[in-house]
Amino acid sequence: MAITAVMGYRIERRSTRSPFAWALALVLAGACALLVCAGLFIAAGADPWQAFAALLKGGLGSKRAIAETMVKATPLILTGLACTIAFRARLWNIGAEGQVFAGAMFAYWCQSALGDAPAPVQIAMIVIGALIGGALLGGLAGILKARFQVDEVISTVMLNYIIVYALSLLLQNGPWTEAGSFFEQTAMVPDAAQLPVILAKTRLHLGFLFALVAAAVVHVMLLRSSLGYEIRAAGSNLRALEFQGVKITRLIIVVMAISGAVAGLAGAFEVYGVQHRLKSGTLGGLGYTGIIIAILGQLRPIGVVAAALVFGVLLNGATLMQIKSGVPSALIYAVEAIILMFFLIAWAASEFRLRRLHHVE
Amino acid sequence: ESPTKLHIAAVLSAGKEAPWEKSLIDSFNRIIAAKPHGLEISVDYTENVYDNAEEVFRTYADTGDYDIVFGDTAYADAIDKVRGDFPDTMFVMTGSGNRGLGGNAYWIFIHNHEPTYAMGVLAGKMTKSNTIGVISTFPAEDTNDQINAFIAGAKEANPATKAKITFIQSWFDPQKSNEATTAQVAAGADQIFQMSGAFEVCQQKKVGCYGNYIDVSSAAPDAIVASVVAKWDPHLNWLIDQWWQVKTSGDKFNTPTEPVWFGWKDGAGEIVVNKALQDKIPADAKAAMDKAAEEIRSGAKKVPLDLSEPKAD
Amino acid sequence: MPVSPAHADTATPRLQVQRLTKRFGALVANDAVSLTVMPGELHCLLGENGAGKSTLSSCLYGLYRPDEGDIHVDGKEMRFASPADAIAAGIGMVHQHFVLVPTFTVLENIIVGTGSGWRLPAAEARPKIEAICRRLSLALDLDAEVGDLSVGQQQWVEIVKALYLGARLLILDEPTAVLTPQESALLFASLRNMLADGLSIILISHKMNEVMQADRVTVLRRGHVVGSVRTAESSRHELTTMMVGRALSAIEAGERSHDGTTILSVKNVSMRDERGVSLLSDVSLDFHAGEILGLAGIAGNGQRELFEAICGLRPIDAGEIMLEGQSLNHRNPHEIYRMGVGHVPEDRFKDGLVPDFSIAENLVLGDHREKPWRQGLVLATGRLREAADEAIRNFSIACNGAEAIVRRLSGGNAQKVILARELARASRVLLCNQPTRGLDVGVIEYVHRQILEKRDAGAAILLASEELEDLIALCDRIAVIFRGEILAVLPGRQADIAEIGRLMAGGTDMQAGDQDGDRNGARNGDRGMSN
Amino acid sequence: MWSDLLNLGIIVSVLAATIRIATPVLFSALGEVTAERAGVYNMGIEGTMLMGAFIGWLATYESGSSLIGLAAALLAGAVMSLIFAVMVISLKIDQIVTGLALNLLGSGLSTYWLRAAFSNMEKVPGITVLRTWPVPFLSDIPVVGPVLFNQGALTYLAFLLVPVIWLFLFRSRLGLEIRCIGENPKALDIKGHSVAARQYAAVIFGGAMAGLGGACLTIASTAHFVPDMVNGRGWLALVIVIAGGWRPGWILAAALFFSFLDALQLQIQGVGIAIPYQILLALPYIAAIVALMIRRRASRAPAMLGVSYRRE
Ligand SMILES: Nc1ncnc2c1ncn2[C@@H]1O[C@H](COP(=O)(O)OP(=O)(O)OP(=O)(O)O)[C@@H](O)[C@H]1O
Ligand SMILES: Nc1ncnc2c1ncn2[C@@H]1O[C@H](COP(=O)(O)OP(=O)(O)OP(=O)(O)O)[C@@H](O)[C@H]1O
Ligand SMILES: [Mg+2]
Ligand SMILES: [Mg+2]
Repeated sequence: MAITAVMGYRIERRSTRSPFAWALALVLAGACALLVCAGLFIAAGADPWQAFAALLKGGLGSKRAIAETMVKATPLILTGLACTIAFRARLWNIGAEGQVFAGAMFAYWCQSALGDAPAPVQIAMIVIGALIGGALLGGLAGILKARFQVDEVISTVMLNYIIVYALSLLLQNGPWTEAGSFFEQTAMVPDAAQLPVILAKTRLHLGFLFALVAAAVVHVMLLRSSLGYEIRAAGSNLRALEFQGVKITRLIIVVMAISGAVAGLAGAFEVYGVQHRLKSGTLGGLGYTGIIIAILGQLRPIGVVAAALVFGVLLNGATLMQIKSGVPSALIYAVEAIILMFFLIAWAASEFRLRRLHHVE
Repeated sequence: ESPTKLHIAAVLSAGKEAPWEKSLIDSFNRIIAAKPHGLEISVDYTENVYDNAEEVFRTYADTGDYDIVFGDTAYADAIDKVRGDFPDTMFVMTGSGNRGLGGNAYWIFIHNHEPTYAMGVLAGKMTKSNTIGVISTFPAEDTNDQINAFIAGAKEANPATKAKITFIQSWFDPQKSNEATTAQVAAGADQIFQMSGAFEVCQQKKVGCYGNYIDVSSAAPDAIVASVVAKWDPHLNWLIDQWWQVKTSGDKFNTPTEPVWFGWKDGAGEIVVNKALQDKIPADAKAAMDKAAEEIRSGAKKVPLDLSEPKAD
Repeated sequence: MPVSPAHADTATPRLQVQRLTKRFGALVANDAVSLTVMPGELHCLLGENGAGKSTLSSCLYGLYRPDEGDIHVDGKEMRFASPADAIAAGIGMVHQHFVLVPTFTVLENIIVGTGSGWRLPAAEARPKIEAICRRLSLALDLDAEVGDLSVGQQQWVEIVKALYLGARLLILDEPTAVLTPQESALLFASLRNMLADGLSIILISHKMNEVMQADRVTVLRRGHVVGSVRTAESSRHELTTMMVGRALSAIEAGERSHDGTTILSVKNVSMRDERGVSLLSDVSLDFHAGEILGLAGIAGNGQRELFEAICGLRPIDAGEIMLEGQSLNHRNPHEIYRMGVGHVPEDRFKDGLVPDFSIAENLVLGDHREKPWRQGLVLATGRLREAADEAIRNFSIACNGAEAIVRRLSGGNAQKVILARELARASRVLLCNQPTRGLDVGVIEYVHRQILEKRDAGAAILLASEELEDLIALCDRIAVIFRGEILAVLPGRQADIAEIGRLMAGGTDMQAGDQDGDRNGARNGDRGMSN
Repeated sequence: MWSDLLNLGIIVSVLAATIRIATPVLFSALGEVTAERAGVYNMGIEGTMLMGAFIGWLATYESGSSLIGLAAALLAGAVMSLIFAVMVISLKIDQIVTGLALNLLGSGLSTYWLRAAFSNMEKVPGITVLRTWPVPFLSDIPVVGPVLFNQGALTYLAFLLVPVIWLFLFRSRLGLEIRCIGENPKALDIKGHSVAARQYAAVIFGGAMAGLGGACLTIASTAHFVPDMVNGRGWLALVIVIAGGWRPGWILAAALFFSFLDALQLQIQGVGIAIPYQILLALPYIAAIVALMIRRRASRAPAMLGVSYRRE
């Protein structure tokens, strides 16, 4: 890139990113994102103050709103973690979207085979089923990459479409269709299989705690375990790892499977914690949002939890915003993209600095 | 004292531009103008509610400003979780994918199979290739009933009729819908019931097409033969009556668990023939349709409500 | 013998650099560097790694903008905003690493970025390029894909590329690092032709015999010019002392402690690539305890494959590799390293290190699942750090602590990290592939001492190097590899460089234009892609 | 039933549909291959197509002219990819992440804009769709005529673009430079040419083509814009570039192959053959994976694809 000098100053790349520059860039990016969003509100004929106020009130305004924000954050924490694991190894798993479905489907399959088991057994089965289901689909993309050199970005996107059709096949006049219904959904899951609510008078369910535990486990796994060491090494220099005799194909498959397993949990928790039945369509978007969460969280589990909670506020607040100010809730998706873009720009920009030239012509 | 105002929150599953929603909004507007029980009615809409339905219902109910929170699709799960906390609010769900909850959770069904049957009669008479087609999004009870009725009507009018059915498996893919139309035309269909809402191929190929939910004549003036229009008026009137009854008597809401639906004779539906093409429709075809319509409306003819997944010939 | 330009000191200098300063953040890579190059002069830049030679060339070529100082070309002051300006001023550069497109033909590589309009400037370019090749007595097939050429041929493409752009001052950044002695000699012969035509050349080299062929040498140390001397009035010893800042003692390999036991034996090993082309054919070598076996060969003749075969990184098609009676066939690299084999790979940053990891983490690469680095399910970070601190002390790695990120280390220090790791492993066998490539004499001396110490500790050592003088100085025996075959194993100390060079070229004298001089060159294409 | 498929009329219909369905993805894939040859992996094609579809439709509606609509779609695609280019070329942000952000932006912005612009209207207005342009004489040839020469102008343009892009990439000076950047950007940089400028040009051209591809879905196909109507075609364009080995001719073949599968499944349903259509619908995606398994990605990918170029 041509370096340009303006009025005796020049933009230069710095060798290390300074935390101050990063914080400054982040604040500026946040301000820019807010401005762009305000512009969009005004374009829709809404009062931006009112819209922002409704957004915040809807997301944080009451105990129930906060609990609901956590409910919304739960699957995003998990898909964010799933992407974090894969992205750390520089495996671009875009398939959390489909792995969410696979986890929900496999969990449903396992759980519905149980019959009238007591609640702890049912819930254990759901968790195991979700992990396996997600791992299978993630692992499949891993196998395609490791053994057939199929680009994981493309294969996971294709698998996202395929799994949704598979679910539709099972739900539409298929074995899982609710008896007597032609609607694409299963029957309600039994009470014993529903994840217990952990805060009275809200929908906040056990899955949220599981998600936090998952974040802690992933944190330790990435930073302290041998597998995490290999994941990080693979993300930096796969070849050096290969030179040490680490089986790269196996590593790729394992990482993709683990990533898929965590995403699978998100799907099962949505079904058993929130929706209470499996239907097509209501799980969409969780995986794609997880990618953003992972990036905003800087591929760190703690960051992922924080980013997911922020997005929980946005998603949850959007409902009240739409009702109160008439701003279409579709805006939230644009807002998510805008936040992500400004965040990325801030991250890149904090690598640069303005330097006064010693030698001014 | 009796209420003078009625605030309704309408929760829409798609955008206001979708034909389904448009038919609902049209009905609401007529009801507002008609002022049943002298009520000053206002409706606030919110669009694109699907997976966050529970919060939307709760948020509306929570404001305390709304007497009826009206949902236009399968919101039973959401309503079930909310209704207990707001026993004085009437909740409404519509169509398939729901289950009877009773109490304050009202369930209405739009079954438009009766006018669709009569429209099928028209198509059966109009077809020269003895092949009709149906293009839809996904199979579900509230589309199956119409597809089955359309085919049954056509077969009654012309027993030699064969039917083609394509589901494009997407709520939003006009190109695919158009290509499906082309494919059916190639397979010989010359009268097509276009339920997924893309009429460009109909217009270009001058194939007889039939619309759903709203009058689509303007979308393909040279090709649309007729449209069945969904009319929510009897349903809305019934709901308002129920609400009025509860509010004036001090009773609790107590609706049956079966869905409530109204037939053609109650005004829940209509066939609109495309005026631009009116003269081109053979008189006997028009007469056969009118006759079927008359018999259905008078009760002389019963159109079975067939919710099973339709099969092509 | 240095060639003295007849008109030196009288004409306007081709290039005059005055007090050029270039900073990277706090680091001053070039500190008020002044330099004068006359027309027809061969001017050598000499300096340790990181002394600022490449940075200076980049400034002269418009890739970097100097912070201070002036550049005059043919008496006119220049400000280079981009290489385009430098090219227009008649400066050409052959970079330290190849800048070629392996999938393009020679012609495409030369013409890309030239000409105007929509059409490819191929037709006009061809006769011009052919004329340049004739002048250099070079037989280049313009329609061959560059990736299929030998490294030597690729180097010629780079030079022709620069001349095609009309260079009158040619900067050559370590052009012979990848050439055989014969190829280097041919290159120098051609350079003399060019000098006679009035071309000026700035040559960067670490090889003293080449440096001594220049008219004048400018020595850089840590960004400063230490001095600029005529080679005729100086000596090797004086120059290295100027460069390093102290006198270097010549390495004394000393008596080997070889007791004759064979530790590792490679028996009739053959290997083919996916397309069936032979990479190694019937290679047999014995490695003895306390002995250094040298491996001489032109890059890409199977050295890499031999190392990788021994380490289990590539499956062999025939033969057997035995370590103290145990077969290594079908063992994975990790098992082999655990048996006491250390491997210093050829490309340190690509193969040997995880650049984003700390020194501590890199030191356990491969052993990270083993005791004592693992404690239950997690890594024993405390122990890792202690071990790293020790390695940093023992190997005097210049860094800021065990947690320093390896990416930020210089090439020499990065190599020390690998050495620390591999020497610790190499209780029986140490395999070093080009351990000193691109390093300066100071570090090279250090690396050699480490290898000798290992030898004295009784390990069997395989050392591949392009520096034949080093091989002769260090090795007990020298094997010459050509096209995957061991042509001869010569006794080390008495070996004749010319003889080794002849064998490296397949036993015949290489011609500059010899197309198939190195059939394996294709696989070296990856070097051309480094940025 | 199956034999119905062999009827000549049906075959012609399937083939003609194949060509129509291929048009939007072909535009996008040809644009994308130009960007990828310059080393930039624009994964934001889906979102770019969506904005092209929406803006093209909106402009056609506002101006009443399809031509203005097409120009607007080109511009929309160019603007989207300009945002992308600034982020990945100048700021060197990861290309994959930026591409995904672009998809999200396209989806969110077009849906929001649609809702905001038409929320108070009785009915979302429709546009008049471009008609087909039968080529005189040629369209009368049996079979070949209706398949190849009875198509819309945009379809002819897309197919014409195949040799044009090939000529550009492989027979022009700038094309050589673009390919050089994809393989080794430094080789061009050291000749004093701006790598970034060429990458910008390639990416913006690619984006404009994606915008045009998106516009095919509205201006040339349907009167209304519906949210997320691109429905995976952008992703398919990326697959097609890989399956086509980054060469325009093979990209055309790959585009036709996938479109054929789609046309075929619609026709299979259309003639009334009863197979679960989910399987038919999943077929192109399954075929994509199989195609990629067969054509190993690494083989012909530009060496520096997806890697931001830094001079140091
Ligand atoms: N892009 C850069 N950013 C920061 N520092 C740099 C950069 N390039 C070089 N340096 C620093 O400038 C100094 C000079 O480096 P340069 O590459 O010019 O050395 P050199 O003399 O060519 O070494 P070698 O013999 O290894 O080629 C080095 O210490 C290095 O740390
Ligand atoms: N892009 C860069 N940004 C920041 N620092 C850099 C960059 N490139 C190189 N450096 C610095 O350059 C120094 C040396 O780099 P280089 O690889 O040129 O080493 P070298 O000259 O080969 O050193 P050695 O003498 O150890 O072989 C390192 O300390 C590194 O920090
Ligand atoms: Mg160096
Ligand atoms: Mg250098």
